[in-house]
Amino acid sequence: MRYEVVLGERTMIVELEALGGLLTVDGRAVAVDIREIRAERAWHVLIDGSAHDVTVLSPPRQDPLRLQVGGVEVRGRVSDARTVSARLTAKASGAHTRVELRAPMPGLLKALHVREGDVVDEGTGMATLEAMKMENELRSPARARVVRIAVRAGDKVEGGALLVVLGPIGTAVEPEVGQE
Amino acid sequence: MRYEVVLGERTMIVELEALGGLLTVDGRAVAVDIREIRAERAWHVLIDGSAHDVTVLSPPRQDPLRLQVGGVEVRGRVSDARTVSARLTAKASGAHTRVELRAPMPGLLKALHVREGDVVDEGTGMATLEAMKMENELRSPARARVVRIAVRAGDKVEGGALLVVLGPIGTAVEPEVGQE
Amino acid sequence: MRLTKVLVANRGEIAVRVIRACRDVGLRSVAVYSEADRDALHVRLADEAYPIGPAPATQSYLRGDKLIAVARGAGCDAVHPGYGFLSENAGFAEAVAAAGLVFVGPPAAVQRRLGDKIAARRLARDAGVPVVGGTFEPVADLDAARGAAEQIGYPLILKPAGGGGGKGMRIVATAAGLADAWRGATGEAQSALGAPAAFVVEHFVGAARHVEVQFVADDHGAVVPLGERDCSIQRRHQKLIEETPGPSVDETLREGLFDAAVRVARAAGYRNAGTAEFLVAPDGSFTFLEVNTRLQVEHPITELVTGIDLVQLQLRLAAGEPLPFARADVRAHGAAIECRLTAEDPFAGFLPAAGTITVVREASGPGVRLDGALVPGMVVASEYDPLLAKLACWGVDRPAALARMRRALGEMVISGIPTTLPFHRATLGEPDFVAGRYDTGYITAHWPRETVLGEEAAVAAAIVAVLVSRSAASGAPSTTDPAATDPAVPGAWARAGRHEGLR
Amino acid sequence: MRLTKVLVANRGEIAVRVIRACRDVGLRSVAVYSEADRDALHVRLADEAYPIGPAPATQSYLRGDKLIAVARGAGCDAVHPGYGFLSENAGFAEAVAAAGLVFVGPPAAVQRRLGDKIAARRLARDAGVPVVGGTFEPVADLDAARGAAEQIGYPLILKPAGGGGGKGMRIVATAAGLADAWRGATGEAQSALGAPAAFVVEHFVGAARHVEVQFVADDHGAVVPLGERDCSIQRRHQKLIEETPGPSVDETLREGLFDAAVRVARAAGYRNAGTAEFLVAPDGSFTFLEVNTRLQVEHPITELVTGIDLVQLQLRLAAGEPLPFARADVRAHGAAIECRLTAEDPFAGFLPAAGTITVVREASGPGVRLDGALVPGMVVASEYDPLLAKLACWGVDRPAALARMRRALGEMVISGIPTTLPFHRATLGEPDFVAGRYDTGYITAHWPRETVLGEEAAVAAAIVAVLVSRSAASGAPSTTDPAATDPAVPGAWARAGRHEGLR
Repeated sequence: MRYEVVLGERTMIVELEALGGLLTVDGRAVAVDIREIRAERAWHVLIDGSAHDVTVLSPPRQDPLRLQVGGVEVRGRVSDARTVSARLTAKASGAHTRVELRAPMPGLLKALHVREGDVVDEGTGMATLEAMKMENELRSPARARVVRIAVRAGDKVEGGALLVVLGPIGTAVEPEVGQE
Repeated sequence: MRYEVVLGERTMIVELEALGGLLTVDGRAVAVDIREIRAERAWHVLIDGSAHDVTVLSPPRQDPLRLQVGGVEVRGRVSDARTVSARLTAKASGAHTRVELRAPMPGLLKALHVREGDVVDEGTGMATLEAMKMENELRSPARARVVRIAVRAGDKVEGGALLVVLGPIGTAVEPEVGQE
Repeated sequence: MRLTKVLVANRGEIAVRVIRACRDVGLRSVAVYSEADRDALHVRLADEAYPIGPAPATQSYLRGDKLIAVARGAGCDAVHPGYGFLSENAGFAEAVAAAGLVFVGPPAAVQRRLGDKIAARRLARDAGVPVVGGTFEPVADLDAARGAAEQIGYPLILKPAGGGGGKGMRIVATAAGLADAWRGATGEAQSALGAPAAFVVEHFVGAARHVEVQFVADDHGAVVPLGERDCSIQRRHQKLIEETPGPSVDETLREGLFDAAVRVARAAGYRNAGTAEFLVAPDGSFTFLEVNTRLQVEHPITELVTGIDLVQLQLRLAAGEPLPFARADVRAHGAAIECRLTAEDPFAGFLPAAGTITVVREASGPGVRLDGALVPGMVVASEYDPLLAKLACWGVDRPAALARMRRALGEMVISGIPTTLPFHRATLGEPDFVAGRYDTGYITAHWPRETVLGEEAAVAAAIVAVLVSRSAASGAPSTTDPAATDPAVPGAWARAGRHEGLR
Repeated sequence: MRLTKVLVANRGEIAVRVIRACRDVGLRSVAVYSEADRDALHVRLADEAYPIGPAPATQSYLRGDKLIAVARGAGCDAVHPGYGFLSENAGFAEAVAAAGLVFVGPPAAVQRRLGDKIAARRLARDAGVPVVGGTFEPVADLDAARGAAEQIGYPLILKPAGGGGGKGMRIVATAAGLADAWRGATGEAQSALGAPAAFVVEHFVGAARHVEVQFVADDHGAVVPLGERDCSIQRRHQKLIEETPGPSVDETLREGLFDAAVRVARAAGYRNAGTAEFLVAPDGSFTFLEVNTRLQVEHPITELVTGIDLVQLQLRLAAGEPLPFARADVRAHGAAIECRLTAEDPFAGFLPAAGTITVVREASGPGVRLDGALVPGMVVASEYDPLLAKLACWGVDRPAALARMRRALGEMVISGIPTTLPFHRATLGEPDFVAGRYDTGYITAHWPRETVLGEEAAVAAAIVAVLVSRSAASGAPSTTDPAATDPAVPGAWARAGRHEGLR
């Protein structure tokens, strides 16, 4: 699983491999020993012996996270594949406008579950993208019409590649070669 | 509900009335304002303005309780009608021997649910004793035979009065006028 | 007279502080609480506690009648007002005395002499203490202000004679701004005080340090200065950091300030503990500002360097005891600094933050003193002052005290609501502050500062952020394998991400 | 030389104490941890942390080789041993030095000179310091013991020359008991030390006070005594309460003790911090016992009265710096007392108690210092010393320090396991202790004491006991109505049992 972490001014990519247990930060493998201290909502992180006491200051479910690390306070936001895609489509809520669903990361498009012209409900799974050895279901953010499908099952896609375009229920299907 | 509280060397009787909300300690009505401080497993008790911070030091379910009150540590044990009766019958576990169930407090025997000669399972309700305006179900501590019933429904009984005698399954019913 | 039981007419950390002093000298303490404060620490630590009304202070902690009724009902013989609320209300001091109770603080007459800025300025001037150039008569209209301004010169500051907390104050840079400033100041003062206010017009001293002198006075005529405190780290007249000795105060200046404080106190017929505030210009000259006729929030740093417990002393003085020391007996050892931990968000213009405190980890160890009322689970109510706790550190010298404060700030955790902790941590590492180069303009010039996170600390924070957001998303508590510690010699112990929680 | 990074070769509260001192002087700190201590506070507060093996100390904290490997691997230049574990192990000090690291404590040669009781007695005698009447040669068999006893007189005490912790010691009242005692002592010593032990035979001093002198010595020949501590409140040679100044120590005795400590330290060529222990008889005469060649658990009380940070000073002295003060510069202000909070059950013969600490409420406020490693949820392992925290209080005089300690003990909460808190609370209120009338027999004579609960406190406790047992029986969390506070004026606020939780 791949996460985008915004810490203060800085953005970092944290990848957790599902089975092998490999952890990388910005592409660098990190040897880490982590303990949760539940009574304090704190985590103690040892990185090659270097010790970091990280306390979560913000109440559960508050965004952004406020973290205290070695006496420094920093605000953080985490997006995973799903939330990145959700964020991209957030504006589509109610699908009054045209919304482009893009690949949140490079990967293999394992399956397409919809066809152009279909009307999908909020939460309908539209495509399965395999990335970082995880299958990520891309779901519709709202009731809408699939006005364009830009990929085929089996395609390898780059991060950011256009996958599906949604529009209001009454919209016509878009031509194959459009403004994209 | 009536409780016997042993605090250090001292025994106190605390009664909580079910509906009226009256609290008495050793027969004296106490005007009390209590707040639980959950994060510390502490209770703050105001009695006519006099303030007492009571912290439960012992882990949950440990007997005796260890309480810290105003900087003094004291050990406490609480018995209610049921646990007093359970304690009296604890030796009966498995009912290999004759066990006498006695009234844990004075009250009205509202109902009898068993007859002499019945075989009861562990937990079978045998009688309902009303005391301190609470109905207390007296249950069998083990699978056993009811070998004697010493009271009738509607009787007023004194604390300690014999109610029911249990014996091993194979025991005969005891004669009405026995060694009791 | 001998005291036996004290009503603590306050809440929060200062109520806790007073209760502790009562316990230390063998007095019983009686707390009061509003509906918002039934679970508060001051209620839990007192010997007795009584409710005084709904959460708004006007219906509880500011209700002198209720406080006095509780004091009498509970058999108290003294009332300690703490600071804030009714501590500088001469009417309350008078009512307490009229009820046959001892007021722990200066009597009403002294409070009146020093509570009005014009009266205090005159008193100081007549006592031979330098006062900022300005008016000694109430200024009631724009024409009078204009006349005064011509004599004083710009920049100047307009202050309501009877106000406090910065309300109705205006700094005026040039004559062109006077009329507008006058309208703004008088309007604000009227709405704050409920009546047209008389004003003081004073020369405005920029780039100055705020230095104050703690003094104590007994009923027998003795007045002793206990030390100065530099309180220049302020925003909108609210102090955030204080230290003693003042980094810019040399022996000559100190003696000058001490003498001035004693002269003002004597002229006012002062009793009990008080603080004379001064502005110190870059050239070392100083002018009198005002006297706070109560305990100050920053009193612990004076206690740390002198070994004198000011609240115990207040109680003894209120009982009529003479001062147990003379000026020459008081010696300051080392240096001390205090950081005010308040429920304010330093990243959002110090906006007060209400909410529930979820976790508290208190700093402790050598040289660290925490005066607080922090309890995990406590609700910080928006009705009251946001001060949560005062963290004070002592060291043999200023660098030692600052080092301990940095350590203590690093250990301290308050979760659930924003606090000023990040501001303090940043400031204690900021070169100008560390060098002692600061004045009342410090915060404006130096805050906000960028947060600097080391590379590995950033990696650790990023990983934790991911774990937290995963557990929040799944709704399940986060898990790491508690058995996953590899006991081995250095070099081999760290295996990458073999933790259950990372899968 | 200049130090930069220190290996803290210990755990728990003393490791935390050393880490704090490192932070205060700008040194990086490196913690080590056994498998039982991955979550411990000393690991969380250090800059770096490395595992050193399984929980048993013999496989972790006593493994000098691993500790030195970590120190070298992490780039440390010094090792602080704390107390206990390897702190008085001359072989470890030697190995540390051989590895090119600075040992923060006296060098191996000094430890050897003072570690053997016979060598130390000779050294003290030759330095002109009074020593308890007894042998100066190893006593190897019963005949020799009998001969020594005739010269010394009864009662006497047999002590293994190389032992510690009370193992193999026997008090002998009359000649009739000598043979039995000799067999018991030698047997016990053999099994504890693994080899036949040489013995010291000493006159036994009953009804004495245990008074010790803290001293510091630099590499340049200066030795300075910093003050005495009375540590007579002991059980089985384990101290529980210490205070300074000693309540029975007058200026003459103090100077005598100081001079004796300095003479012994000089004779041993002492470096760094050490403590000379003495027995003081009721007539004020004293005899030398031994020197502890390390920091003492009770060092905070000396820090509180002198303002000197002993661990910071240890680090500076280890780096070769000269003492920054002379004997005449050191002045004690006020009085200080320490209570050791240990995981032992005072109601069960001080039996060590392992378990999980569920709740911690730390005492704080004026005059209170807590040195601990307490974290809610922490597991107290049976493998290690039961010391959890040291609570130390300062006051202008002994009564003031005791009053603050009573207050602090009252505020302190440690839930989940038995601790010595009830013992301390009882002792701080016991008339003989309060009067300063105590010797090493105090605990035997005064403990256990009956717990006295006021009438209303008992009522409050009984009600809470019922509520707790109800909620335990129902399995549901206990509830009281959080809205059930009645805001009213005194006299009317208390309505009987209208709380949801009481139904």
